[in-house]
Amino acid sequence: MIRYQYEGEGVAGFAPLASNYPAAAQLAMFESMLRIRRIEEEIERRYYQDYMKTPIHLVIGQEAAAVGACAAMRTSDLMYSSHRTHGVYLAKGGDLRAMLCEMHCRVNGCAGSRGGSMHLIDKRVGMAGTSAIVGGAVPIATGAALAAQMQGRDDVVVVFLGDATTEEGVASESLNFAALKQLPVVFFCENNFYSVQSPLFTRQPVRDLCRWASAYGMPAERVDGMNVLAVHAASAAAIARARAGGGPAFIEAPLYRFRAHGGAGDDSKTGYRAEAERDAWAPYDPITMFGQHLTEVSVLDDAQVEAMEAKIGAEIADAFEFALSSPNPVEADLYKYVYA
Amino acid sequence: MIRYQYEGEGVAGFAPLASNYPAAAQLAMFESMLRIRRIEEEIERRYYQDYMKTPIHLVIGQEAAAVGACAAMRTSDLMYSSHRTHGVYLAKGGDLRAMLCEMHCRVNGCAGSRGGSMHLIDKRVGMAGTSAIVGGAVPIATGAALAAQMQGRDDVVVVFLGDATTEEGVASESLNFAALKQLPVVFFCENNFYSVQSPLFTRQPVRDLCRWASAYGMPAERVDGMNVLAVHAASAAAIARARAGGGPAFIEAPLYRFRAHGGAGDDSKTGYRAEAERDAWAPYDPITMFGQHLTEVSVLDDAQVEAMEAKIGAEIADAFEFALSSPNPVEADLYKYVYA
Amino acid sequence: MPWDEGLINSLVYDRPDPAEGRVLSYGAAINEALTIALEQNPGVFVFGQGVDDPSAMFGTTRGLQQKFGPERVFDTPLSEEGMMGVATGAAMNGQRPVFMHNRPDFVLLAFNQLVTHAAKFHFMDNGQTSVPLVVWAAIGRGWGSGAQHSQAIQGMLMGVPGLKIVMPSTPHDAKGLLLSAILDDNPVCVFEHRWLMRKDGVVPEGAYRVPIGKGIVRRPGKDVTIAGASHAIELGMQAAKLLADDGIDAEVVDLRTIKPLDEAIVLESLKKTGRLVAVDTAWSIGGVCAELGCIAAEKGFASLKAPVRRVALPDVPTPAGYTLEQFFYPDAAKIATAARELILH
Amino acid sequence: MPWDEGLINSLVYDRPDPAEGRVLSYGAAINEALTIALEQNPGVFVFGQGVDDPSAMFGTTRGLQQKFGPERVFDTPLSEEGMMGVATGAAMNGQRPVFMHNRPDFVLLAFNQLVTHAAKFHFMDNGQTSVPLVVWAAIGRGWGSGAQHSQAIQGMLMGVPGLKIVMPSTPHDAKGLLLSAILDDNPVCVFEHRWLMRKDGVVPEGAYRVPIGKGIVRRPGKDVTIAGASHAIELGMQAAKLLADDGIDAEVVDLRTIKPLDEAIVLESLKKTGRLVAVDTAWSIGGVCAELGCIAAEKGFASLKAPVRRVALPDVPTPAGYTLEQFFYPDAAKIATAARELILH
Ligand SMILES: Cc1ncc(C[n+]2csc(CCOP(=O)(O)OP(=O)(O)O)c2C)c(N)n1
Ligand SMILES: Cc1ncc(C[n+]2csc(CCOP(=O)(O)OP(=O)(O)O)c2C)c(N)n1
Ligand SMILES: [Mg+2]
Ligand SMILES: [Mg+2]
Repeated sequence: MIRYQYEGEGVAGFAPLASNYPAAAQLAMFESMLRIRRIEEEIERRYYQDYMKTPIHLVIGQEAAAVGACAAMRTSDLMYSSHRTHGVYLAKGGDLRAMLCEMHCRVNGCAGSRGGSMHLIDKRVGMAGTSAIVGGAVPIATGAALAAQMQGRDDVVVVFLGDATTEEGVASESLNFAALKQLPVVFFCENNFYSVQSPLFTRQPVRDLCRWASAYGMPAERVDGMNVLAVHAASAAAIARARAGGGPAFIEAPLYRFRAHGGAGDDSKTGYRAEAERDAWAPYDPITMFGQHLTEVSVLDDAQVEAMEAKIGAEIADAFEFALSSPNPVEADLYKYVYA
Repeated sequence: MIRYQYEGEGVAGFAPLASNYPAAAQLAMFESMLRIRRIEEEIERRYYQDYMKTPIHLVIGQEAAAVGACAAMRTSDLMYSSHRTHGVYLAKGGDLRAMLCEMHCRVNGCAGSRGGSMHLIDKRVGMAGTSAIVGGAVPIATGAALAAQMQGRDDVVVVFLGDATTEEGVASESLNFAALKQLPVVFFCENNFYSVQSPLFTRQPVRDLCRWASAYGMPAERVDGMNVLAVHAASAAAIARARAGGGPAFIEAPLYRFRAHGGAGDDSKTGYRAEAERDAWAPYDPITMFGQHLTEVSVLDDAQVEAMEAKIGAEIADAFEFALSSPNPVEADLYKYVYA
Repeated sequence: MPWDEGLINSLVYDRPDPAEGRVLSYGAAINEALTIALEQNPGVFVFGQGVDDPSAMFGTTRGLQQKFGPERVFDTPLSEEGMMGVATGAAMNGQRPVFMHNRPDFVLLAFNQLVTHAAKFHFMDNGQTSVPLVVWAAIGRGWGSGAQHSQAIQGMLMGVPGLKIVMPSTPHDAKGLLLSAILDDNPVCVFEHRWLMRKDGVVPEGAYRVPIGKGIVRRPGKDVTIAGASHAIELGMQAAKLLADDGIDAEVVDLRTIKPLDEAIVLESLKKTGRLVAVDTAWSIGGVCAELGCIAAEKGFASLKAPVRRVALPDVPTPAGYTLEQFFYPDAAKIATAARELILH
Repeated sequence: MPWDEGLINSLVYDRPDPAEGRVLSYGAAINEALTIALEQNPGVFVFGQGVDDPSAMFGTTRGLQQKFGPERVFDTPLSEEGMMGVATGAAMNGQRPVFMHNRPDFVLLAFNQLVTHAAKFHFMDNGQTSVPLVVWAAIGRGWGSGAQHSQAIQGMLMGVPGLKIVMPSTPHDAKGLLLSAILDDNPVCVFEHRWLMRKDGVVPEGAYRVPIGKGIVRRPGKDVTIAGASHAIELGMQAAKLLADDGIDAEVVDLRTIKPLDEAIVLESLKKTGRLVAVDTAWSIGGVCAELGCIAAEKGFASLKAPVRRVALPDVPTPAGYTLEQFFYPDAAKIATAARELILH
């Protein structure tokens, strides 16, 4: 039985927004999503080899959120996230080699093999921090926004959080403080309806997450999380407002995780959610839908897709090779950076 | 300058409600408020003698909330509260002698001199527990409601919390869980606009506390916290609904604390709030207003008030004498009840 | 979370001797304890994130919801502090909650309720209420658990009056100590270790209790005492084997309970050996090892022939990477080395 | 909260010798340190519940908001966990927050952010970020503070890698250690004691720093070492006087810093005295006293002439009542008794 339905407009949802975007921008978002998808698929394919001794939390199905939000950010804007880091890390411009080195526990990983996949960072591009503790990154992102405000920088902070993260009291505390101080922070909620294998209805009364956020006096909007243009539009508006001193905002993006909470493959067959539910969402795959739209309006053709696939494939192959040939840490590394 | 105004209907607010209450019930509520006021005044008067080596958090000005809510509860219904315990302890039927013994650190205090004034309990009358940690009692009361539900008892739990308590994440977590499980618990918020000496505007954006609570999908209502009948009516409705399985509710009662956050006397002159603000609320004193109404409708006359004062005065004198002549704990008592 | 189960399932342990009785895994023993408690006491309920999901907390909660219904075995919101308060309030009012956490790291979110409320109510209420609450969590290790998913917190909590802390090292104790914890009228933290979940052992059928506060000598010896609990005892027993090969006869003392700690069994052992290697799954500063070392100096001074040694975690956060983990964690060899140094002292 | 200020103001201490320099109260010394830090470093900001209210945290924050504005000195919502995260995020991005708490009990609400985030980011980020954060709190005692308003938590935190903990015992150190803490690039917990707030002492003008991680001998002696920090040193010095009357020459070692702990100064002292009385304002199990005792047995074993002793809180929650408090808290007499026992040993 299907608990959570896709409620967006499907492919039809792109047309009304497309006019605001030059073709190049749309192609860039498409390619960015495709790249993340292919990287995730290759990680998943290789995960069984046990060379990546790290948890993985794949974003297959959630690419539109990461890409749409990050495309609306400047490099100097800061992104914070939870354990589900791959999408935002890559969409924000994080280095792929450094990511795969981290996942292979190599000393040249983006966190020197101390963080693992739940702690991907790339400060040069504003991938500022993550926490493997649900909700942990939310007040920290709020504090980053306070720092920007105090320093008179017009950078904006975006923090990605899941539906379950809204159940942590610290999320409410963070919204209250951000609204109180009118901080330049956008709380971006990827609502995939599940926390590990726990459906939303076992964790929250039937309620509107946007109502919760707006109770703190900040604008809150729900957008189609499978539609990258819709996500971008909402993010761009919230970020622009925050940058102009208009304070924080909340965005809820319903979307679907096509794989298990963690690890490779899907686990719907275990029964915590219906395979039929997953299948019902499949047609609304963010990449398929956007590709279809772009083809229909002939912004994209097969040749371009092939070219993208080739480029991405080569990059991925190179990055894995680089990671696998990279050195492991030595004992002395363990004692580094305990104190600054 | 006056930051927070009284926004109720004053004495006029009683007439529309009075018809629902037999005179005896109204007189009982009036006497209960008067009794609490006189007890608080005597505690305050004697506090300077330093015989009561305990913090005090007086409820002078907030009597209508405690009395109105407790009058709507059965003895077997459970009351939980924060540090500001005096009003609910007495209104729920807590033993005065045991309370004063506790405040005088005597072994026969209601908590054996281990709890102090912030931890007054009287389990026989459903004064079930308190916490000196802001927000601490809120999830505990929610758990008490879960126990009642599991045991099939139709008792309802009421928890008193302050305006600042709504800023603690655990309050949001508790509302979410209570709504999720449709627990028989009423969250009663005494909004006195201050947390110690911090005004609401330094802690929360301008917002409607009822909107916050209703975002969790529970009924939320604001009532005049200076009007004991209004408080009773709202409490009775929420408690009846919860008892019938209708789930939790939230009540916000704006009211005013006429004394300092802690200790004896008022501290408005220190400047954190205007003395003019306190004076602007003075005419809406819950006891004066209700007394005026009851006199106008000739339910109450001076003779009755005198009789009440005499009875209360005698009770208070006896209780203090009892406390002052009660024994102190001995060293062996310290090691009792560390483990059950 | 499923991601380190592959690793956990791959761990290899000595097989128990089935001749001694029925063999069960550590995880299955916990499942049996929960089943018995739910059957025997209507006030018991089991809740926590994912207790009813297909991975069922390493199988410890498998089938319980089907058997006892969603009122007594249920999933929770992600609200550790709130749920700890709910558990405390329910415990104060006639229930016996078993609040299960995937990792101790998540219990840190609830320290205010656990330390300042659950542990103190019985005392603050002058004995009028008690808090029969079990807080269960399985310490993480390996496969990139890292700094935020591997913390062992027994050292932080052992100084909190009103709390009890148990840390079983065998399937037999996992069942018997959990039953004792559930029937105890105080808040009891049960800290398991993920690396023990698939360890097999002989586990008696039916209800039995391992007393809280009593340790046990796992291996008698006369030269040096290795004392600790949980997975540190697994390593301690391996170390004792290594030492035996050098003709060193180590006594391995399994504390079983961290609080109240069985000082007598440690002091008795020191009378024989005069040497102490304190081992723990947590950090060595200010925790279980420090307490053991101090007890030796305070009450076992006359027995001591050599300095005490600690073998636990260095003053470094847990690294995520595999290679760094190998340097970070204690193992049998490190324990054996410490013991040899004491003998040569 | 104002309610125990009457008690605090009534405490009497030896007057310092004004000849040695300018005399200030402990609270005023903290106010001076905050003023200097705010003047010298634009990244510093001071926040916490009531820092701008008339009672101004025992006066430590008096006048700061007027002087430096509400952007740099401000009140907060009642959201300890959230605010600790905000402070951490600001610290990771160029600010130097000083997050002030009325009591350590309230820091327990924020352990997840303090222990699992602030203390670990520098390590997890491979040195790419640092968290120059000061978490300040004043331990409560007396006038019914009770179980929930009197907890000293240094023992719980000393095992957390990445954290530093300082506990000044004099106005001079309160200023110098706070300035060091604010300029340190790591999260530093500064635990003051309310009973020291009105203690006067000689405090140099202007900026100076007391190094973190270095203890100091407050009173040289040859017979027994009394080691601890904060208000426990106040009691230790009183005890040393009592002991001097019996001809026992006690050395009092003020650790000043709990983490990293100055092992060398303790071991040096033990070389002279061979006897250790560990004192602390917190519980005696598994905390500072346990660590000191273990260090003695581990690294000072050769010097030890007698068992170590701990004088700290019993394994009991803090009672609220006055009479019970007198039985509960250690005092100079209890410390002196422990020392005498060691001499007679
Ligand atoms: C405080 C805390 N509790 C529990 C966990 C275990 N955990 C890791 S991810 C996760 C699911 C979070 O769900 P959501 O916030 O919706 O994010 P999603 O995984 O769906 O992207 C949980 C429960 C954790 N890491 N931290
Ligand atoms: C977690 C926590 N933070 C801070 C305090 C200190 N404190 C005690 S009472 C109080 C004010 C609470 O305000 P509110 O909830 O509005 O209740 P009121 O005192 O106004 O009745 C504060 C901040 C505390 N006891 N617990
Ligand atoms: Mg989710
Ligand atoms: Mg208030």
